[in-house]
Amino acid sequence: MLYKESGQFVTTYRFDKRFFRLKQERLAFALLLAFAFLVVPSIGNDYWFSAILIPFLVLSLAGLGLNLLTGYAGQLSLGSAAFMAVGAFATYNFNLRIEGLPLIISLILGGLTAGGVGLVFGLPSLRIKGFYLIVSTLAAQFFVQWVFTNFTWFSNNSSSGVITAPPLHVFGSDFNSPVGRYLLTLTVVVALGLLAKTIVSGELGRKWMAVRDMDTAAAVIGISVPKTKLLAFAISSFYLGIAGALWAFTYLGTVEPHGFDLTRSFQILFIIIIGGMGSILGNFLGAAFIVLFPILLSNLSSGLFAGAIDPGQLENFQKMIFGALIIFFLIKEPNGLAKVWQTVKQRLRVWPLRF
Amino acid sequence: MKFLGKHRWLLLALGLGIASVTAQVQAANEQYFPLQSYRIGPYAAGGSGFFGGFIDYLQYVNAKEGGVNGVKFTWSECETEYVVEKGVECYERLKKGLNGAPAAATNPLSVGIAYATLERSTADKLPLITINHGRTDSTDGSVFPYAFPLQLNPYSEVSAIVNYIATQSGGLDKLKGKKIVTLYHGSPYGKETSPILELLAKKYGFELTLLEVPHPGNEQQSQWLTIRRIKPDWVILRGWGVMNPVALKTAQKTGFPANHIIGNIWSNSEDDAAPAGSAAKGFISITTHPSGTSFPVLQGINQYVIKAGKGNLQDPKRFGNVYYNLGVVNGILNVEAVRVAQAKFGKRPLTGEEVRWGFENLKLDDKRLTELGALGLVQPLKLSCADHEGGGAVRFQQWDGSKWNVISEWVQADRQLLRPIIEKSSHEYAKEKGITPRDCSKETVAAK
Amino acid sequence: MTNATQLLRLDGISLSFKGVKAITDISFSVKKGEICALIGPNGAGKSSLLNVINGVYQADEGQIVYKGNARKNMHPQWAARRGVARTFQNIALFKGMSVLDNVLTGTNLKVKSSWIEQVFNVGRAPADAPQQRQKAEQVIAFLKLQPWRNSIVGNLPYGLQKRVELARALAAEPELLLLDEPMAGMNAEEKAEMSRFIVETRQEFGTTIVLIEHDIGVVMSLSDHVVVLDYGKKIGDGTPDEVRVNPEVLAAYLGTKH
Amino acid sequence: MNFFLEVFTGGLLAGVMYSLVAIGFVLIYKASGVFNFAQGSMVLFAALTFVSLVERGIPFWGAFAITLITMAVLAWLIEVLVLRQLVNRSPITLFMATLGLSYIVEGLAQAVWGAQVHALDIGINDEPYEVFGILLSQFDLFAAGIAGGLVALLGFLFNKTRIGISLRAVADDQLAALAVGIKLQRLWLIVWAVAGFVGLVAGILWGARVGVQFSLSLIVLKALPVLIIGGFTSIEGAIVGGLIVGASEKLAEVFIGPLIGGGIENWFPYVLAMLFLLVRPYGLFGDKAIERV
Repeated sequence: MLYKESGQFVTTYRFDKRFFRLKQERLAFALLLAFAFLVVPSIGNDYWFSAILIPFLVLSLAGLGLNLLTGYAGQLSLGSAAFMAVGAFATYNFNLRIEGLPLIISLILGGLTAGGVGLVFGLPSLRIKGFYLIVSTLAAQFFVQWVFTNFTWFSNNSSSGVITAPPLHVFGSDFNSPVGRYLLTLTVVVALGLLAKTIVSGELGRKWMAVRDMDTAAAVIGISVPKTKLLAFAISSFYLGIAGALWAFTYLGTVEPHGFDLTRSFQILFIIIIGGMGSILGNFLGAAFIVLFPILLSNLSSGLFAGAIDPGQLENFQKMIFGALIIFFLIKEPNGLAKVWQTVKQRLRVWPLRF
Repeated sequence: MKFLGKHRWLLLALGLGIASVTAQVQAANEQYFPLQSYRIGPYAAGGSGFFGGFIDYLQYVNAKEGGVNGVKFTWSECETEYVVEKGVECYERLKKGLNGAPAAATNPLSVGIAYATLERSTADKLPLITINHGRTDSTDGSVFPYAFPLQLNPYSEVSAIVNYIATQSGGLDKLKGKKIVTLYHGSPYGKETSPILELLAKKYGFELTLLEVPHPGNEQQSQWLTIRRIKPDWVILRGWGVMNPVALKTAQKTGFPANHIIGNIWSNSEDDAAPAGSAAKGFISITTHPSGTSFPVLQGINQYVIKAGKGNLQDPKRFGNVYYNLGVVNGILNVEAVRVAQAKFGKRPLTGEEVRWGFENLKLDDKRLTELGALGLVQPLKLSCADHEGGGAVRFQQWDGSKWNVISEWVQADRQLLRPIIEKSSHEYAKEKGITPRDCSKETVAAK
Repeated sequence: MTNATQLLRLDGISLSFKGVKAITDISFSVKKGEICALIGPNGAGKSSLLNVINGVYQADEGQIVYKGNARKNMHPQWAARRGVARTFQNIALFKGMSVLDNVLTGTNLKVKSSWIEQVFNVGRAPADAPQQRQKAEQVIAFLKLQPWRNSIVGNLPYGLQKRVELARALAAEPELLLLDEPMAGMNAEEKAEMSRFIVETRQEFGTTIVLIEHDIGVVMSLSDHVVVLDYGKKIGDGTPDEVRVNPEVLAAYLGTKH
Repeated sequence: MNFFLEVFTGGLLAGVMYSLVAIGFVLIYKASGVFNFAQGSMVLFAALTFVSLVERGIPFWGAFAITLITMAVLAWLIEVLVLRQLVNRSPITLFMATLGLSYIVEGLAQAVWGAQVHALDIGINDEPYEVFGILLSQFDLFAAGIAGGLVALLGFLFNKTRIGISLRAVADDQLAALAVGIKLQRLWLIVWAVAGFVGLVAGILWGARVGVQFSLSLIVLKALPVLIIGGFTSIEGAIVGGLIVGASEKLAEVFIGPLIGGGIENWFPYVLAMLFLLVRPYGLFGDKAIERV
């Protein structure tokens, strides 16, 4: 009986509101954090930090941002990358143009700017419903990219339009090494992840889900649907903005507007479809999948069937497998990997008993 | 595994993946090239040609000479799909070498990937070769010790084009009053040369109009109607991918003659012209690597590699085309750099740092190019600590409806004019990043 | 003719969809604390009328007087803020949420703190949460929903969903409760239970109730006041006994042409 | 003024090309209620298959027929493997499924035919052609003619034949259509196959216009605002929407573009569509749905 629920009753409201209701879960989460903060830095290498862990964390955060909007508040968006771009370029400019502004403050300001832009492009959602809304988010996608390409002021008139990360110093510590960048990213992601968990399990989260499940009924019980939707856009874009800034600063170290194109928006949408809509954990599972799957596949082909598959063909197959997985999940498991994980836990609970 | 039920497949996949990262084999006397190649996606045509040519040249050197001084070349590919983060992953995965063979240099053939791996390359002491592209100011090797925009940077590119237009018009002084339109791809790459063009326009007195085509460039009606109204003498096409054939088709539609359109370095392949069909006939473009199979080195590759059935190209018809030959040129430059470095450091597999020395002391004159069988294919080149570009010359070619024909000798860019602009930019970069430029006068020179 | 005991009055309400009249010139009033039933054959316009009352539909003509305020058009949120709650014919629950969360959303108007206060648990938030929670638990206990507190409502059987929807409405502590066929699809036992909940609701909270119901037996035993609609027109209005003998009503129900 | 007219007519003709793609969406939307994002990849797939067959020496009509059969088989697979599994799911879910579908179709097209760029010559020499001093493109006129013919054909198919009547019944009310004995799955298959046919025609014309290559699938992004403006359910709407988008984006690029930096064609149609939506949330020709509660 690894996973036992009995004997742990919910007695008070405070208890109910905690992140994890079971002692095992709290313990597991604490162990996971300890592992990520203390053990990983000493056992990881450059490749793991730069090519796997950092992108995994940043994409999880981006997925989280979109999930708040789409998974919780039910507003489909194809413009996630645009808000990431706003976050990245805004952070860059705050950092560049305000002398002595601490990096973390630039980051938060960048996120807030993205949130503001998200709010503006969320305005049509007050009148447009369902997937007609993708027009507004696609407008954001193309417009934002155009602005950053066309107005070179945003990239400090660099001839190539590429922005590069400033040295990463936070509270006097140097975070420029791969480990440092990993720890910085991890801290931001964990903090924002816990914040998101609080939001969705509270009143605002309930309002989002109410609007998602049935907006007419939500209005009838007195929820302000416009305000709820706009908050979803703003907060989601804030998260995406921070993710964009991390993408540019701690992951790649450089970014051009094209790096936040429609493909990126799709990628983030896929994270939440595969990971699970309306789940915080799902974003991490989905991002892990999207980062690891191509690497596994290419390792598989070069390791097991060395040379049997042309690398180009492999990528085609990968694309097809991705597409097929999206459809598979939509058909068989609309709640994504998060649900799969729950099922596994459910079985752990009764294991080794048969049922 | 009972409790996993229907999700067993997940574990299985995971297990297979882990098992595939197999143990390393004992090192051989080999020099390794990590290849961040791209063979699918929107730019696949360029990637498969370039990396095909590069690989075939390495095979050729291995087969003909047994490598360089007995050190054979080895390589492995990692598909980037031209996507930056995939390129970074590939870089991080491959930079350590293969089975003990050290990596010599990376050649991503992608501006985005080059930018994203620039600082990593410097930190890892691994040369980053961006032949004909990359960051213009990385020409200044004192600030960018590990980046090499070999042969031609974007600034030289436009300067050479303007010089060519001048010779067609009868001299630089005849440029005055000419109308030139530059049609550029709506991306940082497309806009990069705009300030230089404006500078040249002011200097020589020609009328310049800059027109942007939004990515990807499927629709250019409005731009070409505007061109039709301006009636320029020349149109410089700074295109990318599908934008090129569409430009040529739309030019035909609006009655602008193709033989007054000059394509830049990313508008110069068969894949840029051929899809436009008859509309491309007469189209002129620059090249640093003329197409064709008559060069002795190409004949050699044909004999040792292609005929042996080891050619990398899926479609043998593409042998000798523009991208393939760029790959061959890139192969020649990389291998020669290794050769130069071996002369100094010994006949063994070299580290990235040692190969960099080779690049900085690379000197290809007509004599050496003749020995390599690459006279006319590769421009004479001399690199140094301060100058990581080296050449700055292009030849012009014209599309006859089915292939490119070279129509000029090497035309030089005005590199003296550009150097101060480049240094200004590189010094700004150095300041922003806190880099102290190297003192190039103190670098050791090749012992010849 | 406003009087103190009158909570709601409809004056000459008309509504049409794409030119087809759904409701024609309907007026009636509801007294504070009464249970008023809207009856009539299918398509008589009952649900539409309910939708007009709390602003889900906008009437073409007429006005609604609620608590002395006359309005041409209601707005759902305006109505909710002034104590109107309702259930729907086809159940409009938030299917992806648990019973508890559904009921908690019903209390949303009682929350004073902003979302930022809630997230950081500062300001007014620490006081709000237990209060909200207490109300929800009270309603859940009242409607005997404890066993399903944490179940996702989409997975519950129909009859229970109807009860959860009532719970969500009650959690708002409404003054006027609109129930659209609260007993549709229920067996006799469930109907009896639901009737009891409705009656107890009025007893306990003094809520005024307007409901739509097809089961005439239930209507007659439950309500103080019956309004009969047919083809979008009002054909009867009075106590159950009065309506029972109204010839026009009888004709409509027996299917006689009129 | 001449220049204005030139840009305007050029834009209208380009708009017809957008409409051509948009019609495929309308067909599928009417039958299955799906906004089929994969339509762009299907256009790519059709064009790539067609051009590859022609390059292998198969005559035009032979290649056309083979491609058409391939598209029908593809349509059948999509129907059986995807749509049938997703009956009664929300439009957003269906949309995301077609997004996944577009990845599969694109991957498949490139896995089978490679990633090279192909030229496609359908024998029209696109020399400029002037009428009253206004430039017209022969190719675009030809394409407009084909589009007109296609619309007439579809009009006949959907107004005069049994299939068309069934289709309208399905679009109105799926359950009722089932009740009167319409074989929904067969109908879906037919409509998807017809959409494949439209995709093939669009693919050939677009392929001849810009070359057959990967970015052909991106024209879906041009078709989307067309649909929003015209409404998802109307072929006439798709035509009018295409004309509006084509003409307005060209005029905007030429006359507004220079003032704000140019290259605005990518986002302009979306902003335009957004404004349309704010005024008419269901498009010019779309049906306004009443929300039943």
